[in-house]
Amino acid sequence: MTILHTVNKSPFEDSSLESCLRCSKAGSTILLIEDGIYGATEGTIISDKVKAAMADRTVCALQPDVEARGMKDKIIEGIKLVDYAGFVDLATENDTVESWL
Amino acid sequence: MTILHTVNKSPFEDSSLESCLRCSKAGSTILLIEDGIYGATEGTIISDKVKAAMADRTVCALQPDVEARGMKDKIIEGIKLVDYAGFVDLATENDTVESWL
Amino acid sequence: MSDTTKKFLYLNRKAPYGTIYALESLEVVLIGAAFEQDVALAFVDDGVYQITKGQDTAGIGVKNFSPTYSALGDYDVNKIYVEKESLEARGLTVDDLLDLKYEDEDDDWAEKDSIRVVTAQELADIMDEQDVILSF
Amino acid sequence: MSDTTKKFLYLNRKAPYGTIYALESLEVVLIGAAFEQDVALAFVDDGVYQITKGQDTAGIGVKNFSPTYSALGDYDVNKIYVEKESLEARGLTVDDLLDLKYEDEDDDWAEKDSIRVVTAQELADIMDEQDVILSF
Amino acid sequence: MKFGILINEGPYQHQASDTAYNFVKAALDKGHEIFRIFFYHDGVNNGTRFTVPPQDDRNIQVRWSELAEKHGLDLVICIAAAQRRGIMDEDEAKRQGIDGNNIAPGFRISGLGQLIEAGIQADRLVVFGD
Amino acid sequence: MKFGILINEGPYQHQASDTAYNFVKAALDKGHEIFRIFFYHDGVNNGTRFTVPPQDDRNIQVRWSELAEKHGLDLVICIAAAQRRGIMDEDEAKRQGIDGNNIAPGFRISGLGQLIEAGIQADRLVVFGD
Repeated sequence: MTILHTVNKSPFEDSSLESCLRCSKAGSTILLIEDGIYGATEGTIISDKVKAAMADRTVCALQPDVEARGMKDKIIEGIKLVDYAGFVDLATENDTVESWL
Repeated sequence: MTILHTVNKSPFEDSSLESCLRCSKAGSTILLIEDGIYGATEGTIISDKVKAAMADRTVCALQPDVEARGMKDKIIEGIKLVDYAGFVDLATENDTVESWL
Repeated sequence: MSDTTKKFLYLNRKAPYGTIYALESLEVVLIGAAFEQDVALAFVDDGVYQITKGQDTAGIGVKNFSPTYSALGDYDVNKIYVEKESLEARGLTVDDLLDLKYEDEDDDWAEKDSIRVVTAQELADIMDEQDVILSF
Repeated sequence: MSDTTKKFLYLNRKAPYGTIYALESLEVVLIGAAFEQDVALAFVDDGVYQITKGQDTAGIGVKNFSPTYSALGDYDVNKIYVEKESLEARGLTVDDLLDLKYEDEDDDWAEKDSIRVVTAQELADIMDEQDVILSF
Repeated sequence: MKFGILINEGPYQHQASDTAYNFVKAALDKGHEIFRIFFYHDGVNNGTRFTVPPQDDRNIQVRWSELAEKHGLDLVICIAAAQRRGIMDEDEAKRQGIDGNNIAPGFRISGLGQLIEAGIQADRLVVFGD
Repeated sequence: MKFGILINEGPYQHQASDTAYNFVKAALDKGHEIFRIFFYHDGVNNGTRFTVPPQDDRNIQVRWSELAEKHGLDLVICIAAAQRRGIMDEDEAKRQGIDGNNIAPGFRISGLGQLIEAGIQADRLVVFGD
């Protein structure tokens, strides 16, 4: 069984990304959406933590949310950008979707 | 001029207490209300930070919120508990009220 | 529906009273109990505050719903996972939590603890087995 | 009202689009500009993201309101404080922010920068001088 | 002393409206004046008379309406925020072509200028939100 | 594949309803089935027909109603959450003695069992909230 984890909060304001990283398994996929996409940006106080998680987890970010916030050129290398269709695909490819609200 | 700072978010989930501590001056008063009262409890990963702030700031907590959450016996020594009338007094005694939402 | 039994996990991560999520999540659990699914609750982050002892809401004028958690055992909701790391970060131990019990029908109705303290990675394994995760 | 001029500070701490606070705060600033008070804006924490360059909201179907910040100078709203620590924590510099300008009527209408990057403790001093702090 | 109050969240979902209510009651008990209570963002949802909370729970809307009547409070709902969220009085409904209204007794709909005015006129403005 | 959707926040205040809408549209475009969309907590506020957003903004309620009509979607508002927040249909208003209703076309009010059923019947349940 695999889980798609979604995180929709900024990691600078809210603990949900941290909790998701703590309570998720190697091999799982994390999709950053809404204000959660700030967690996918380079050079921040948490980007090293995100990069470390990428060693055994797949981290994606929702492209429309990235573009809305003007962060397109700041995304950490290796984070995959997906659109809403890609979000749907991730939800079908995994067995369960867990929202870290 | 003095400011009454209110913080209504749990320090474990949200950055507002930390931002309030960073952007407030020595001599100011911080009132923890609603879920913010968890920041007034003993033995947590942030209680040392709160105690350090108490060296030059006054930290209070709203007693009805403390009791609602069952935290009455866990409040850090030196934090003053006030009721809603006390909240009103703090708002009048200071020149401005700043809510860290 | 009788042929389908799914594993439902209710993931509770928010403190009570500051927001309504804890109360309305509990309302879902109570309704959901009638559907005879395989139900578990997880309390993570500030969610652990939902089941602390000694809540007294008279002063804020809001109903204290914490006694309802004690009734969950009667609804066959008896798998209540509490994340160890979340408790520790908040200076709490299992003694600070409500004493939640159930009677085990497979063991001569012996009274047992519903609460199981698990590490984050144990909880990750438990989440991995679920069919539906409802988060509030 | 003409005899009373107060110092108003709008404290913005939330990112745009995820919630409406940024947009509706800006609506207050625009209306408030007509009242001829002494107005300042502070961007702290995720509030700094409100004024980043290059926002393009076509994909989420929500209106991009960031161009409106550039009009604030015309409304005599030209004291825009951005907290240094918040920028740094997010890997941002002032070059990532919108180029907000105003024309200084006391200096032969010279064009000047509205944005002033200040430390948390400088901001604390600024907050201390305010009569009204509206936080969103 | 004269207080202005800003409430940014709707009833029940967040504690903001409850805390504001208890603060206002305490201020009135102490003889202070409440210049105005302004409802903004989801706070406008405090002013619908269509709510029917469970019988063992507080009725947040009725509580505000009763306090307003007793003390002559000025409860103002922001018009722009109300339009986004579906709070209507009779005039607004007519103007917008909406077939009904839901505003509660004691509340009135007006512009954001009323918030700025509260900031200017009151000695303290206190914000309750999320 | 069959999706169940849970929306926990009201329109405009949080992006949850927007993201859910874009997700649902993309799922339908891919030929997936939407078993049900359940509105809980402040999410019930998506279902009021009294909203009048600014003309240059999206109309979240109308968008849901139109998508529901086009694809035969089942939009269910939780009755308990709706009563706390003032979302009423004709029957509920009559039962509760409320002098009007504000439910939008294509939405229906029902119990929490409808959410559990969505969890059981759908292949995936996706939660959008704050």
